[in-house]
Amino acid sequence: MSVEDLYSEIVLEHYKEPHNVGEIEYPEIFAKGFNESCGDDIKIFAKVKNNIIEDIKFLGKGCAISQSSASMMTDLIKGKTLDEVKEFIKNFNKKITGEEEFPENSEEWFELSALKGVIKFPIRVKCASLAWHTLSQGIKDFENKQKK
Amino acid sequence: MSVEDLYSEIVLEHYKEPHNVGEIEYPEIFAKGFNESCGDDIKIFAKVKNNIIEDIKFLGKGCAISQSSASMMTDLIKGKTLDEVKEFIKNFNKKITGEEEFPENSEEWFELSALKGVIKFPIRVKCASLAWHTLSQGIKDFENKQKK
Amino acid sequence: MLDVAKIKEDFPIFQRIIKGKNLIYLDSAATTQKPKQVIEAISNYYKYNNANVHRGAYTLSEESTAMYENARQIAAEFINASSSRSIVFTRNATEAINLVANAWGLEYFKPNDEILLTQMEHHSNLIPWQLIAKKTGAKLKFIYLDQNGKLDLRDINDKINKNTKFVSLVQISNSLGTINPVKYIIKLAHTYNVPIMIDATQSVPHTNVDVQELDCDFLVFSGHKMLGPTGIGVLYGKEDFLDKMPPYMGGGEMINEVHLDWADYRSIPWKFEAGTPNISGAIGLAAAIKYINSIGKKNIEQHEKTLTKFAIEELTKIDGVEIYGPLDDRGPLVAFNIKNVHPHDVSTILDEFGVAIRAGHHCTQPIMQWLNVPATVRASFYIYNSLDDIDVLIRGIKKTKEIFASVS
Amino acid sequence: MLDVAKIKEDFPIFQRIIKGKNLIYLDSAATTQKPKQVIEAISNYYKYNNANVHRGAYTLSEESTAMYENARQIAAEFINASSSRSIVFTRNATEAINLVANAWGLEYFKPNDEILLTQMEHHSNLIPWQLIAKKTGAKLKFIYLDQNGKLDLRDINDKINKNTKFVSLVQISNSLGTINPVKYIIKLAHTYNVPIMIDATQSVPHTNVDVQELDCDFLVFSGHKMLGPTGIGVLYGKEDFLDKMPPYMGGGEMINEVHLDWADYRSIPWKFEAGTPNISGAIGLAAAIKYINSIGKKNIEQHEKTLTKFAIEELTKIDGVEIYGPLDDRGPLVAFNIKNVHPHDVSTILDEFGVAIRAGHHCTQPIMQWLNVPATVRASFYIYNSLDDIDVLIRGIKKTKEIFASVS
Ligand SMILES: Cc1ncc(COP(=O)(O)O)c(C=O)c1O
Ligand SMILES: Cc1ncc(COP(=O)(O)O)c(C=O)c1O
Repeated sequence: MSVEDLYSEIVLEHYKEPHNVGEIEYPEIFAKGFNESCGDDIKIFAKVKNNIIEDIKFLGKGCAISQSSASMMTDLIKGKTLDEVKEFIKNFNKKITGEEEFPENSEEWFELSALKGVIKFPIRVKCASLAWHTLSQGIKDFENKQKK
Repeated sequence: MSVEDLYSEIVLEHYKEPHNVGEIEYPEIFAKGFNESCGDDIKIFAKVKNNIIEDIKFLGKGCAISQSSASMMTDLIKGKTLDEVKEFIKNFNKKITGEEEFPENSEEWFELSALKGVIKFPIRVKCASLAWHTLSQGIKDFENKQKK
Repeated sequence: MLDVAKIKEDFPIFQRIIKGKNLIYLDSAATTQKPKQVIEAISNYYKYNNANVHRGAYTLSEESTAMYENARQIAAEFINASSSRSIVFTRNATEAINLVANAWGLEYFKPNDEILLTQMEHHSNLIPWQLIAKKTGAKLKFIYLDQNGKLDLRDINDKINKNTKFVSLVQISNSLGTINPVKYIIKLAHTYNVPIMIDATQSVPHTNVDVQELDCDFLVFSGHKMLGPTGIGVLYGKEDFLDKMPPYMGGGEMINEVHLDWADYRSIPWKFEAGTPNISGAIGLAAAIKYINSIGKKNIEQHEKTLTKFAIEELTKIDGVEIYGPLDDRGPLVAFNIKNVHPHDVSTILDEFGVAIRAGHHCTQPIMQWLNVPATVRASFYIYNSLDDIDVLIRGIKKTKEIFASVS
Repeated sequence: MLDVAKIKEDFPIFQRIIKGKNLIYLDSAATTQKPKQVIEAISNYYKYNNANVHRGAYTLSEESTAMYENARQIAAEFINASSSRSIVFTRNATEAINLVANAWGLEYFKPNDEILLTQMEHHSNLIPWQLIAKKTGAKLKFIYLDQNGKLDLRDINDKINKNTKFVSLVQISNSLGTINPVKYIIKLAHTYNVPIMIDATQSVPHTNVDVQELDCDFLVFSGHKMLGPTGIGVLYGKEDFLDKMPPYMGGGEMINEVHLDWADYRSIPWKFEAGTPNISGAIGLAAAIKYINSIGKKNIEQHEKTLTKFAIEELTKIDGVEIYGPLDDRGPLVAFNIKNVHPHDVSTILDEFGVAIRAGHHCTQPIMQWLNVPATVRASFYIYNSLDDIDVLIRGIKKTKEIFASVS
């Protein structure tokens, strides 16, 4: 695994033109994330209806890994239920930390597998997970509010 | 030079029954000394007339070295002029730090030579010099006051 | 007892010859000696992994950060803290106490609030409170000692009340050896809703300390008194207590976002670690903890009990030796005086026997005032001491008495 | 130029292989590597002389006290302080600044007094003043930068006035490399009778600093950035300034006489050193100073000038590389960015070349805001760097551009 694999074509494409960048007014879900170890930050906005994420956008500045990861994540979870998203985040965390293998031949994971290279660069795992952790926090806050 | 030489008979005699212990009311010279490295302290009182130390006393608590040194010092300087005392202090400092030899066959230095052992115990030099440094400071203060 | 000969092999300093004699080190309460495992952990860090921690994206920096944060985890486990977020690295126990006195005290003390200490505190758990009392108008109260050198438990009940806003006390006195009933006092403080800090500087190296079982709000200790290097200490604080405190020092490493006119601080514990930390110090401390764990706290305690008991027995046999502090149930140290001999002179004579022993007030002048002595001699023990060491100590004391025979 | 190959032999870490490559260390502004002379000074202290300092009357304690105080003397001579009484050992430069901000500031600042800093201060010379300003009601003022990253000298004259009660500024910026005209500013401050502190953390390791010639009132630096260990820093203060300050922390070692309700403090510098100091840290720092002296400050400065000039020349040749800070007359570091590539990614790719380089805000976020970038890559040099190191850096940068070619 070399540094070229870390910066695969897919990663760089998402970094160059990240998808779903922007703000959503009156979002049901809003969360801010911050990577203490490098200073990257991110804001995530999502519209939720009937427990389904109807739309999601993010604003952030940071490295190729964190930006492409956020771009791919927002692509993939649109239209999923909150429970599905929580499960998905859990799965992603297992893959990115090397605890589980990235699935082969899965359409859903095809693009995300481009982040596989990160496993060999442990200090960059935090970059890849930033958006995911932040979304996870946002969902938690949303669900807590619902309960009240 | 062994530790027995450090605690010679003369030193121990002075430690057991130090001379010139006490206070003098309305002393011309008064100074407090403190050994930061072991906590010993001393107060010196002296009567001065026509530039001669007519009487001197001290109060202090401390180790055998510091107490016997104070006892001998007060014995020896009584009756000396301030200039003589200053010279004497300077000489003592040179001997006790090993810079100069203790004079042999000198009546004045006979008892003081009992402190010779200290040279081999550098950390104890401060104990032996405490009274001398304190007196030196007291004389300085006295002379400064005279000038005004 | 521990296999002292084998343990000594780990400590290079015991190859030192002092005044022609083997070194006998009886000043572990001041600072302990260091095993080669600790010395090498420090050297190896500088030889192979040295880089500044946090915020570096290169290999060395990643390694040093992992080692530094791993040391925090090891320190947390050592006192059974529930999370490493509770562990702040400081220079020493003294700084840890100053940190709490300032960050907590300046924020929460008001005039006439009472800070409750004891008469047996080390200067490090007294002066910071004197300073903060002066700054805030709070008042110091003290739990006094009974004639055995133990805390007067009735006095505690008199002194703690609704004005009490903080309690801080030592677990094992470095001067008397007294073991305080901290668990009881912690419970009492909490019935009054008062935060309480334990100065565990003399207990953590020698006996099992479990912050969750104690339920103390803060606890401090020093690396150099437990086989670790100088320059590293630990402040343990319950997370919600640390969260409630503003930063103590400002600087690099402890911030998230900085503007010329405001800053946003990092989360605990980093909020309290301004500037480049003592990285090698933390790594050395972790190595020391591993070494202590490999010997086992139970074994250490048992070993030291035997030494202390023997020392007291032997000292008691010598005419003119006065022992201070409780005779039973005490920490691994014995303070004493020889009649008519100044402690400083005792120490000089013992040095001739290769015995390194402390003479002085041991940074507890109020105890000296209470004992009405200018100073004491203190023998303190650790894992590398044997009964033979105490034999030599006793011989030295007898010799001292001989030299000073004409004086008594 | 220095004989780098020979110097490298003294630094065990250069035997490290990183990702199959020889280590090229370009992060000395964060912390320097350590020569074996320093590592051994620390080990040897623990192996042969370890004991707590001050107040011990036995051989080891006498030795360690002498070594510790001798380190103070060596540090004093290194910056040409007139007396070692002017040298306070702290954990790092950050603590030294906090000490002055607190001990001086709490004593002397009143509401609306002005503290004058610059826009290019390290967080360590900014946050402590933000904190003290909040506590005292004093206000912070900043000297701004001109478009070249130098201090705007007209702005100084506007900002210093009769309300100014303290000036503190960096001598060499760790982020831009700017060398500030501190001597001029010190003189100016003194015409207004204002005390002034110099953050010499990035200058003392590289260039001759003479506190008597500068006539600054305070000056700080860190051991770990000049071949020394972590956990030790230096505060220099003119004796009468230190005398006028109350203690910062309280505890053992810094007192003369202690009662439960009052205490009498030791004289400077010990008044400011509470608790057991970082003894091995001071001894390691002394060894580092000796090593630097053996190479010679003049030679170091010359060597680094050549490296810096070469690095700037080579970086300038690469399309899309932007260099920050003044191009001439700068400290031994170069901060830059590659267009469209985040510094963090640059650092990861360079690590594959064995190059340890920092990406981030370098604890100077206000400078990042001024440059309008989130972060920069910074190459910083010291005596063990050669022109070859810069060649590898340049190759790594070119490779980075290749990998990110599709992005630009
Ligand atoms: C200019 C400057 N000042 C202060 C500091 C703080 O040094 P330390 O982290 O050793 O306290 C640094 C180091 O990062 C620096 O470069
Ligand atoms: C009970 C107690 N508390 C605090 C301290 C202070 O420790 P340090 O000097 O390492 O800060 C000591 C050590 O002398 C001690 O024995």
